Amino acid sequence: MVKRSELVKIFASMVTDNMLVVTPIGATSNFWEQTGRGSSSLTSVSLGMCTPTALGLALALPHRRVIALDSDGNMILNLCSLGTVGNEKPRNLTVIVFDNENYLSGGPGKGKPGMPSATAGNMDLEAVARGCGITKATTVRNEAEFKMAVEKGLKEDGPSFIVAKVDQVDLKEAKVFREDRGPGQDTRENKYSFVRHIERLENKTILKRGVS
Amino acid sequence: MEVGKARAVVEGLREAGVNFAVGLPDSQFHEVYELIAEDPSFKYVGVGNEAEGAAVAMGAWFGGKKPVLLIATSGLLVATFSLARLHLKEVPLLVVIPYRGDLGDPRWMGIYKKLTEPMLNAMDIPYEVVKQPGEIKKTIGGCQACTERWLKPVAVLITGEALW
Amino acid sequence: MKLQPRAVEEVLQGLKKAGVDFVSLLPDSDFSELQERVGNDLDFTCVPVSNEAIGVGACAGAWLSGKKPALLVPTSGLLVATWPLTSLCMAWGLPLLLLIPYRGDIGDAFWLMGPYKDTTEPLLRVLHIPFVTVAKTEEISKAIIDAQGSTISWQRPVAVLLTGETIK
Amino acid sequence: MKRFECLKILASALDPSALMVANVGPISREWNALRPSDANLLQVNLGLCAAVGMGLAISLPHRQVVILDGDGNLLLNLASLADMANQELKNVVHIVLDNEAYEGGGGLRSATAGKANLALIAEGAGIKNVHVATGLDFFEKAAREALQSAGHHFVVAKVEKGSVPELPTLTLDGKEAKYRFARYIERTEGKQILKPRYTHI
Repeated sequence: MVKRSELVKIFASMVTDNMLVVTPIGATSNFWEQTGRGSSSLTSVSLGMCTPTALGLALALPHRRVIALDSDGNMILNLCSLGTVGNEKPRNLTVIVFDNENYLSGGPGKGKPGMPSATAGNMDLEAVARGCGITKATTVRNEAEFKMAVEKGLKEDGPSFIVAKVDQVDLKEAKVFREDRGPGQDTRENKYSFVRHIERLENKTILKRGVS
Repeated sequence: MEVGKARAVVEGLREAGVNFAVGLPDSQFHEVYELIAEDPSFKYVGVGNEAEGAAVAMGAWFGGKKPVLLIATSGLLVATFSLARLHLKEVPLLVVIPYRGDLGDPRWMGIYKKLTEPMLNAMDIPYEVVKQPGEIKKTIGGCQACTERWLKPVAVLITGEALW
Repeated sequence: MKLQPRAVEEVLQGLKKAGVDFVSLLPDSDFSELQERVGNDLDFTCVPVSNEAIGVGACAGAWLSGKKPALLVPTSGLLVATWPLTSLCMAWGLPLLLLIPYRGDIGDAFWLMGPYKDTTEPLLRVLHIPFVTVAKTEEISKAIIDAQGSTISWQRPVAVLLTGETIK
Repeated sequence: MKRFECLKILASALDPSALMVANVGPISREWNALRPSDANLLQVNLGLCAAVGMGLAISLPHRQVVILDGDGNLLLNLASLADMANQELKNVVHIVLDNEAYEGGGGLRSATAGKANLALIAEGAGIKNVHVATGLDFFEKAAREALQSAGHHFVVAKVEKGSVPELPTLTLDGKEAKYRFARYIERTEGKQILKPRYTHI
């Protein structure tokens, strides 16, 4: 099985600066920030809110590619968001779910997987997505498949849904990351930098001016 | 809700610049949803869960839209976590709620009287309670202006004569 | 009433362990020994002020410069600092460790301090300033370290109220 | 003497790395129009400008700190002058643009329109380098001198009421301004101010 940190690196090499990336709370955000693109992305979006937030962005900016780097635990908490994605069918939305089949594998001080999530049992996220009307749904299990699926997902009209099965544990990298990464942004600073990034890309005003 | 009052809600939203509506239908706001769905000045997104709705609205705000979240009084309890996180990020969001359980409600829905306003207070979400139909538009406009400037969710609770 | 000698030691140790290196204070009888010690200690930049509002402002500037500030503020002074706690700390989202000897708490017999029981805790709540009340000397140091960690990570002021056996 | 003209002189004389704390209202907008920079801490609320500047000056003794104050602003916390003087700061230029009015608050007279004399008060507080400028020439001389010599300088510039039309609006709220300023100090001082998200882990 492949490490999530490796897939995030591969993804980073494929995504361009004019695409918008949303990452959920957890190690995915840490890995993504490590690529240096944290401040132009919306990171550490709280549990269950990653894909729906990306959906809102995609609907508001239909000409711009939006990618959610979601994870199994996050996705399962707000599973109904797949139904909404399936009905809205945003052509510019790509949802990637890193499925490690457990909760909190990247947690501090733990060298073993957390409690299993539903995908460790009978749940098949790809099938759920198909059931929601997202026909471009696929599951990948290695780097080559991931690369191919992402390439397709970023090029073709969406919505597309990629489940990437990853190692149950990616603790080592997460831990190293916490020690190395220096000051990350808190959620408030991230809001300002992400909004300013979109304002520049889109040449529009989102934040009200301080004083008129 | 009488169509005239529902129209006031929708006009209030439109005049406040709101152009993106996220909602989970409930019986009291049925007419509002119908009007919004057929109104080209709104993009309407129906969701399956109010917490998801808050997240969709947040994404839309980042994309430059002016979103409103339309939810039932009960839905506030479902959206609590999501709204609290929105608050943490300090993202604006107008929340419009047909307020069940307030004094004058034809059915006794005590749990909502007990929880709704204390909950909004606990989450530090400012709100206005609208009881007169004539106040609907003005209040929605004022609350939208505040949510944009304060960068936090603001709620409008519609009840009394304004709702029934 | 005075902060007890052992409590003074605990506060000093707590401030140091919490990394506090900038202390602003308005001379106050309850705190006088602590203030003298802080003033003579090279680990702290000590900035006496004539009005608690100035202390909040000085701490704001210090934090923005990379210092870890604390404000030693009398119970009464919290009322004076309300304005900058709102217009600087709340509006800008700035951290600040507030250390308050809690006059007017149960056990304080001086009638003039009575009103502070009515104002101190409600005011902190209104200002959205989380606080911890410490009545045992051996808990002071940990409370200060915890409060300092929280004020930095929450980016809002956090207060430590000293009461019970710590102040007699 | 017009305030904007004073600020133009100041902007041309000021080192780009000087930290600027400016009071809420038209002063901040005018300064922002002349020197937009992350080294500005603008819109500091009533009575708090000098105190924030003092905190910066004490903590960064090798950086020049300029405080752009107003008369009403300073009057609210006059004791700041005494507290600052006792710090014997070497890196502060405190400029009060005294229009003798609460301009942001509707234009009513302030105490300096009557008997209060800020320069005398500053001297009484123990500040040694005090100047009063009523004309642009003298202001320029005083400002340049103050900026070029170490010390704690206090310059009162007597200015007319009224601002400049069509100034660019200020785009930052307090929280965004905080991040910008703190990141600027981090970059220029090579130190860490904002913590990583998981401080407790």
